[in-house]
This record gives sequence, C-alpha cells and structure tokens, in this order.
Amino acid sequence: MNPQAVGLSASEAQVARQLVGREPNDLEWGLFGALWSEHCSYKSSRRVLAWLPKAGAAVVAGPGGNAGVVRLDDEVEVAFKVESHNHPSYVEPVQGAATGVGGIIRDIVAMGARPVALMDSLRFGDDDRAHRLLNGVVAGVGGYGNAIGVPTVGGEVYYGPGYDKNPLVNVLCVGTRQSGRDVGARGARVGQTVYLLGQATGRDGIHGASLLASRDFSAEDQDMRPTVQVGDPYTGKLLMEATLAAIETGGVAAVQDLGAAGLASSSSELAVQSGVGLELDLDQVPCRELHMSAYEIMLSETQERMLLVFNAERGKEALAAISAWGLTAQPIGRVVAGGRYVLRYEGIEVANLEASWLVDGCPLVAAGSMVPSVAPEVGQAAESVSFEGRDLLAILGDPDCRDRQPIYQRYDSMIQTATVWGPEHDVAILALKGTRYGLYLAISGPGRWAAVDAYAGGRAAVALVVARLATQGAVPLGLTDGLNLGNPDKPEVKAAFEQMILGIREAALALDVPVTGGNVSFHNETDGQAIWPTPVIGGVGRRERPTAPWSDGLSGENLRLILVNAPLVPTLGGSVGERLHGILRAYPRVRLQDLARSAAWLRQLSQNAGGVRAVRAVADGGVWLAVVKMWLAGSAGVGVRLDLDESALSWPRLLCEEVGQFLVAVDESDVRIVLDQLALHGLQTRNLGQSVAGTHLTLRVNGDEVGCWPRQEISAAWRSWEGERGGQRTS
Amino acid sequence: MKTKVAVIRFPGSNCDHDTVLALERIGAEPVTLLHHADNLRGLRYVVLPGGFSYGDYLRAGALAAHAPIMDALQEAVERDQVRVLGICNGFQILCERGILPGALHANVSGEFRCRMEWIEVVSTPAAWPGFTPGMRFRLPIAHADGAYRIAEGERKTLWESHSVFLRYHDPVNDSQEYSPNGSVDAIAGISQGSVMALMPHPERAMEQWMGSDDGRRFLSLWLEVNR
Amino acid sequence: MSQYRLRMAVTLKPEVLDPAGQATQKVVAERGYPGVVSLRIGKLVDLWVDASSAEAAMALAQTLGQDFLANPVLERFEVWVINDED
Amino acid sequence: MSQYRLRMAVTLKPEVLDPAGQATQKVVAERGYPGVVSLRIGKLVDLWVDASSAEAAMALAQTLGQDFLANPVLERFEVWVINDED
Ligand SMILES: Nc1ncnc2c1ncn2[C@@H]1O[C@H](COP(=O)(O)OP(=O)(O)O)[C@@H](O)[C@H]1O
Ligand SMILES: [Mg+2]
Repeated sequence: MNPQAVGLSASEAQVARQLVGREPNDLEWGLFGALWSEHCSYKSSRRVLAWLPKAGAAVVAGPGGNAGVVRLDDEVEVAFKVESHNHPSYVEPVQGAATGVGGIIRDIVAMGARPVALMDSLRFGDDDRAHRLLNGVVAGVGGYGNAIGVPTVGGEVYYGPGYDKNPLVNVLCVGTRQSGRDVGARGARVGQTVYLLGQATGRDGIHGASLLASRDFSAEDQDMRPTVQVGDPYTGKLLMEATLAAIETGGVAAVQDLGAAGLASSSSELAVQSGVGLELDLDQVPCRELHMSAYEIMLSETQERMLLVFNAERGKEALAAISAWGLTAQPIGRVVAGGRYVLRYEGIEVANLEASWLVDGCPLVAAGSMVPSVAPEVGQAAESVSFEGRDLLAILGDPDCRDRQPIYQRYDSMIQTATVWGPEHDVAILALKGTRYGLYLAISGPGRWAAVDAYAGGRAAVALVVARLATQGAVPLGLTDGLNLGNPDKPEVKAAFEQMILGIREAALALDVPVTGGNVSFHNETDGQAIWPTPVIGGVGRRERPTAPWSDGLSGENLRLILVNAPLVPTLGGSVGERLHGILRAYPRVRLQDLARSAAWLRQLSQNAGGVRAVRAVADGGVWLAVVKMWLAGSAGVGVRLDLDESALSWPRLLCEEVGQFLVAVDESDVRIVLDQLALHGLQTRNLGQSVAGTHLTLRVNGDEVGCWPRQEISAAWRSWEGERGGQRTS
Repeated sequence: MKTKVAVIRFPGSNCDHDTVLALERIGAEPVTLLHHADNLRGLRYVVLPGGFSYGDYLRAGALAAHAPIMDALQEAVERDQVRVLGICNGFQILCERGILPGALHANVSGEFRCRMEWIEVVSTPAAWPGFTPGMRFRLPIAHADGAYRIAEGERKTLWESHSVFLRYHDPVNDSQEYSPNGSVDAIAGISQGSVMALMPHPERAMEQWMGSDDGRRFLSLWLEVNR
Repeated sequence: MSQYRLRMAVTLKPEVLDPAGQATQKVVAERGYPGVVSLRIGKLVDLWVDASSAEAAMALAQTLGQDFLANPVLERFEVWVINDED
Repeated sequence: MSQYRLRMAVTLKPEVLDPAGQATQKVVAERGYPGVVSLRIGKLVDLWVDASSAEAAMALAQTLGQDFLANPVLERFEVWVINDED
C-alpha cells in the first residue's frame, strides 16, 4: 500500500518504517494513518497546547484523559470537555450533530462521571443553506440529548462568511462523579481481559474523523464521502447506564470510549496509558455486516461502543451490572506484559507493533515563538459613524444578537430537575443533589472577535466565560477549549492558532483559571476558504446557594444603570454595530486586570448583594443589547431612560463590545456606596440612565432623543424570528 | 405510613429518577419496577414516567405498550382499579396500549418543545374529587409528539364522558384555544376510571427555583395526600 | 421454510395533519419547485420473514402492522410481497 | 396540465445502521413473533404533482429526491407513479 493513501506524508511514512524496522503491512499502514492523523495525533497542535496553564487548586485531572476533572467540593468532582463535530454536520446535519453529542457524552462517561448538562456552540454561514443546516443540527443535538436524558442548558450561535461550507458544531458536556471514583484508561493490568461493549461494528465512517476531518474539503469529495454514522440515543443510553453501573461496582479497571479511529485508537491509547501490551482477537468483535476486513473492524467509527477492562475482585459484579441493562460485554482480547500491540484475525497475526509507536510516534510540528502579536491599528474612522433609531432595532434583530428561543426550546433544558437557570440566561446554574455548591456553566466562542486578531479573540473568549460566571459571583474552577481553524499547514492559520492559544493562555493566567482539556479542529476549510479562527471556551464555576440566583432582569423603578469597568476610549472594533456599516476591524484587547478586579468585586458583593439588584456582562450588541435584555427579562410596568452624553464617544460607548464591562442596576439609595466601592477597586464607571415608571425605553444621545420605543416594539425587534418557522435566519 | 408508589422504568425511560425524587418530596415511597416485571407487587399507585421507552423511533410508546409490565398494569386496572398516572411518554404508552383512547401525534410545529405552560382542569375525574374545574397549574412540557388526536366520532364521547381532564391555557389572552402542540381542543390530559395521564411534567415543577412548584400540588392531589 | 421479503407502507390517514410533510412542502415551494400540490410523509417498513408460504408471511406482516407498526387512530397500512429482483 | 400521484420510498443504504429498525425488531422478537429475520424502517413520501406529462412528474420527483427528500450519504430512493385507484 502507498502510505499516502492513508494520509501520511513521505517523511512520516519514513519515520514509521524506521520505528517498525520493516515495511508495515496494509493494516499497519492503516493504523499509522489513522493514529497519526491530525485529529488523533494533534501533531500540529500538541507543542502549542503545552503553553496552556493546566494547574489550579481545584484540578483533579488536566488534559490527557478523555476530559478534565475539577473538584466542586470534598464529595463531588466535575468532568467536562468540549468536542467538535464540524465536518460530519456539514455532510449530514442531523446525524452529524447527534453523533457529536453522543461522542462527547461517552467521553464524560469514560471518566466515570454521569452527564448532567450539555451546551452547544454553533456557527453557520450567511447564505441560504444556513437555515437548513441549522435546522438539521438543532434537530440532531436535541434528538440525541433529549432522548438520552441530559439537559441542554445553554449554548450559543453566530453567523459569518466562511462558515457556509464549514459550519461548526461544538458541544460541551459536563458530568459529575463522587470523589475518589477515578477511572480512566490507565488501570489495565497484565492478565486481564479486554471487552467491547455496545453497538455491533459496521462499516460506518471508516477513516472518517481521522482522515476526512484531517484535511480540507473540496468539491470533488462529494463522491468519496464515507458512510456517515447514525446516532442511536437509545443504545447510547443503555451504554451510558451500563458503563456507569459497571464502574459503580468497583469492578472496572480501565475504560475508554470509541471515538475517532474507533477500536484502533481506543485500544492503543488504553495500552499506552496503562503501560501494557494488548493482544486482540478480531474474530471476537461483533460485526453488523458480513465479511468485514481487519482494516474495517479496526477503523470503523460505529457509534455507541466502549472498551472495558475488569479487575479480578469485582469484575463479575461489573459484568452482571452490564447485563442488567440488556447489553453484553464481548471479550475481544487480553492485556499482556510489555508494550506490544498484536492483532489476530482468522487465525493469522495481522499486525504486530508497539502501541506507543501509534500513540506517541508521530513527528510533531514545532511551535513558533511565544510572543503575542502587536495589536493591529484600529483607527478611528468607524467611531465617527453615527447611528439612528432603526439601526439600533436592526442590531437587536441581527442574527448574532437576537433571541435564541427558537433554538433552545427544541432542547430539553429541565430534565434531571437540577436546572435553576437554563438557556434563557447567559450563565447556566445547576443545583445538584448532594452538595451545597451550585454548578455554574458558561460558554463563549467569538469568531467575529478573532477574525482580525486571533490573540484578542482568544483573550475575549476566556474573558467572557469568566465575566458571565462573575455575574453570579461564581468562582471559576476550570476551562475547556475547542479551537476551530482552517488548514494548519498554511502559515497564516498556524500563526492564528498560536496567537489564539497565547490569548487564551494570557487570559487564563490573569484570571487564574486552568485549562483542563479541550479539542482542536483544523481543516475547517473548503475550496481554499477557511473559517474565522474560532475559539470556543467552556467554563465551570461554583458558588453556594444556587437556588437564589442574582437577577439579570430589571425589576423595579428608580434603579440606576451603571456601567462598571467602562473603557476610557470605547471602540467599535469587531462589533455588530460596525458590521452593520460593512466594517470589520480588530476587536479590542480585553483589559484582564480590570476584569479580574470587577469579578472580584462582584464575588464579594454577591455575598450580600448590597444594593445591586441586577447584573449582566456586556458582549455582542454592546451596552445597548445588555440594557435591552435586562429590561425585557425584568417586570412589565418598568421603563428605561438612557442618556449618553460623551460627545464623540457616545455611540461607541453604547455599542462597544469589549468584554469585562458589566451593566449593573443599583438602588438609587445605594448608588453612592457602590460608586465609592468601585472607585476603591480602581474601576471606571459611567452612569447610563435609570429605570422609570412606564412602558417605554427612551434613548438620548448628546442631548438628542434618538428613540422612544414601547416594550412591545423592542421585544418584537429582538424576537425578529417570530412568525418564521423554527426561527431560522432568513437572509 | 408512607404511600408506596410504583414507578415503571423502561430501558429508555429518562424521567424515572426525577419522578422518584418528586414523589419523595411529597412524602411518598416510590418503588421502581422494571419493564419486564410481570406483576405490580400489589402496589395501588403506579406512575408511568416520561422518556423514550424503547427509543421511541417507530412511534412514541408503541413498543412499550407491549411490555410484560403493561399486561400486568392493564389487568390491575381492570380488576383492582389501581391508580395510574401517565406522564408524557407514560401518556403515549397508555394510548398506544389502548387503556386510554386517542393517540399522541407529532407537534404541529414538527419540533420538540420544552417550556413552561399553564394547564387548567376541565372536569373532575370521578376517582379524584380533589381536582376541580378551573384549577390551574404551571407545568413544563417537553415533547415532540404531544398533539392529542382522536377520531372525530369519539371526540364527542370523550367530552360527554368527562374524560377531558386538562387543557392548555393561555393566561395572557385568557384563551381556551391555545395549544403549544396542536392538540385537538387543546387537550393536555385525559382521565378514565382510575387512569389519568398528561403531557406536562409535574415532577419538574417541585420547587420555586424550578420555575414553579405547582407539581407538588398536582402530585399530592393525585396521591390524595396533604403535601 | 423460505424467506420472503415484504414491504409495508404506513401512511397517515387523510384527515390527520402531517407537520413533517407540510414543512417539507413549504421548503420545496420556497426553493422554487412549482407543481407540488401536496406532499405527505409516511413510513416504510421492509421485512425479511422466514415463513412456510407467502400467505403465512403476509399474515405475520398483517399482525405486526396491527400490533406495532401502525397506530389505527392515526394511520393505515398496506403490505405487499416484493420479488427479490426488486 | 394534469395531476399525478407519485410515491417515493426512501430507504437507508444497507450498510447504514438503522436504530429504529433494530429497536423494533428486537422488541418484536422478544414479544414472541418468530420469523422476522430483518426489519428496516424507511420513509415514504406521497406526492401529488401538477405536470404536463407523467415523465415530467417523474422528473420533478427525481429532482426532489436528490435535492431534499433523501440524503445521498445515507439513503437511496425510488419513485413510481401510482394510479389513482390505488
Ligand atoms: N485545545 C485543547 N486544549 C487543551 N487540551 C486539549 C485541547 N485539545 C485536545 N486536548 C486534550 O488532548 C486529549 C486528546 O483529545 P481528543 O483526541 O479530542 O480526545 P478524545 O479522543 O477523547 O475525543 C484530551 O485530553 C484533550 O483534553
Ligand atoms: Mg475519548
């Protein structure tokens, strides 16, 4: 076989030959091709990912396993990770998204944790295929999550050119486990038997993620698309319950889910992580189709499968727990001493390698230098653009800003009855049983903000997650990062990737949150057009008393609206406001220390609320959208008067999207104290206006009234999807 | 003595655990029974919880209707008037089994819907005098197939026999014709004899922080206990 | 015993609203394919059955249709035997 | 212009996993209906089309099958004209 056929470069093939000391056979080439693909080996990213800070007081497990784990309290640990399923969702949106959800759920289960929440981060183009794709993806995410019984408690969706043929579907799953219930791929011991559990293996997506997701798409690929995997949430549920029940017995020594490159990657990774060898007998693998070759069995990406190894003491109980869920675990091989990875099929030895060659042998791409890029010149041109009332309504109805209800009402956000705050809020809150701490979740993945300056975008993504957690006074425990980019062989993509990681690193260090895991998806590029570099950050935080959240709605008259941590010179760079005028400049670099101080102030205040009645983090749509959302989330019969009087800065002030700004509503009688506190923290503030009796929102800019809108009109503008089926975007 | 309540679990049930917790919250003693059990262990109260019993790929509840536990349940209803509550998938299963009339079809939107709704009691079920017409509950729905359908001829009988138990209600427009899924006559739940069923989820509305605690009232009335 | 291949069409009764069909029809119309007056979506079940005769196979399929595959409140079904050449 | 009634069978390719068929077949077997060797579930689309000829109607249906009603990655489809007596 020509190693190029399985995606290896000539030099990689040479390295493989040297490791093996002979010409590998076809199956062995196939294994190298899959395990050394970008998707499995992280060859272009591993050295750069090493820049991310992994240590933190709450960290139980950092990157390296199936998911990161942080400590919620002495009893409960939280496993969480974001995973992408971009290419498959373009080929078949419903099944691609569904299997993406199934895959990340299995990662969490493989850590011994029960999934308690999902969040999805979606990107679509702005052509007219976008709504079909969105519709299918939402059906797929919901179809799987709703049926398996894990609530989708939040998410985000944005649009932009470049996502047309490369939509993004990133899903975050969060699970909990009892402290000390550590399982994973490390525990296999010599003499134990390896079992395969779940769906019978078919010819699904052979080389799918490993080969197809590891290179760019072009028009010619239409005919060589691999068979797409179909999601089966019912079997997924049985597999999840059976695996968790088995782990519960204490009889599981090691567990590894089957994802990209199926049995090949899961078994070789389990061997390497456990420091053992494996002998697999492929005749024992239950197959859905006749006459499957060893190659197909090893590389099939059939969903809903799990690899398990049982210990001597409790293995029988674990097996019984599995059969109670109607599944059978099929023995397919044994754990042997050394590090040899031997496959037999039809009585013949068909592969004989060192497992570590597959898992760690791939030559890695060197990382560039750890120097942040110089901030691009932004210039003031756009700041002088002026806006009218109808622009403001257009911003509310912009696809990047408008209400997401048409999407999230298709997700079950309440199952498991722990959801205090679901997708209608910017941060999700779970009140879990068995701990006094609430679990706070946020997700953020700016593409528009990273488009021109990936470093700024990386910082902003982390900053927004921390800011959203701060609106509840929650302490961030850990982050997961899903990085989506084009072809890493292109210098500009590699540079953007490194800058994005540097941005994430800087922000994570400044805000004191570790990154415990993540995912990299390269090759989001079709016919040479790449997506905006898109960093999707998920974060988990904790705080006591989760069932009494701090409001994000405007609940009464005579509340002063104050902008906390206002930039001295607000900019429209990267904002929806300037895009309305056809401009896209660099997003500002978030002032991390000021955000850290603002978050500290909010955490302190959240203990006693001290006159601050509502809080929101400023993001897309700027202060304007934050005010509108706070107003609409509040009680009827309350109006708002906004008054901006900063001459040339008034419009940028209203529409600047720099993260780290917070909108707070303060009791008139406490305004003095709050402003003093903020001054003490060294934070800039601006008075924006106040809530009043009535039903209108009035805006004055530099003394001129720009608009006076009834609640109904503002609400209709923000819910611009109303009347459209399913709320898809119509261009 | 706590009232024991059977909660039936099919392999794809996913609201069984929430239902167990909810019943515990109102002081009952839930007992989980599996789909392949062939009797109800003498329990007098049974909940068929929500979920996707056997995947629900073919039709919601279609395969579960034939499970051994459903033979036992039907017999117990007919012989002993055992009190049954079907929630969401439970409602679908009861209709598929023919224990309740009609069927639950795809929502008119063609989409899954999860959100809070108001429902209103239309008629007092003979077996549960505690529910009185006009009573309102705020409960979440979460389903893709919640549109109640019944043959035109039987619809009349349904009303005449006071089997229409719950309807969706729109408090903003105080409308009787509002339905989030396109059910005929905005029907959200029906009751016949000792069996009642509804699409909304009372077990998800047990505390103020869940958005409503009306589920406590609902389940307490069903169980005939003071909450 | 031989193996028979049967096919069952499960269709919604005409009076039952078909949200999936309607949505598809709307998309089809929006994309500019004129002439589609109505579009309804049903289910198709392909069965491979071991039976002593085609009649026995049909009888089994009929039973399955009644018991599982169609809901008489909403749907009706028809079964036919397919030649293996098909 | 006349109206034509067409029927389309959209079936999963044989190598594609059919969770619906699998779950149904398993329960059917457990409930004691022997002889069902395989059961696969597909979609059925009934179309009523205004066209100048049966050929034109067929051509439209073929286009719809390719563009909307079947995803070539997973499924295949066949269309036939139905007499109104059917
Ligand atoms: N962007 C990232 N940041 C931090 N860790 C990462 C990132 N991408 C991948 N990792 C880590 O690399 C490991 C392998 O990832 P992956 O191959 O996606 O896992 P899996 O095969 O379980 O989906 C995981 O531990 C993951 O957390
Ligand atoms: Mg994994």
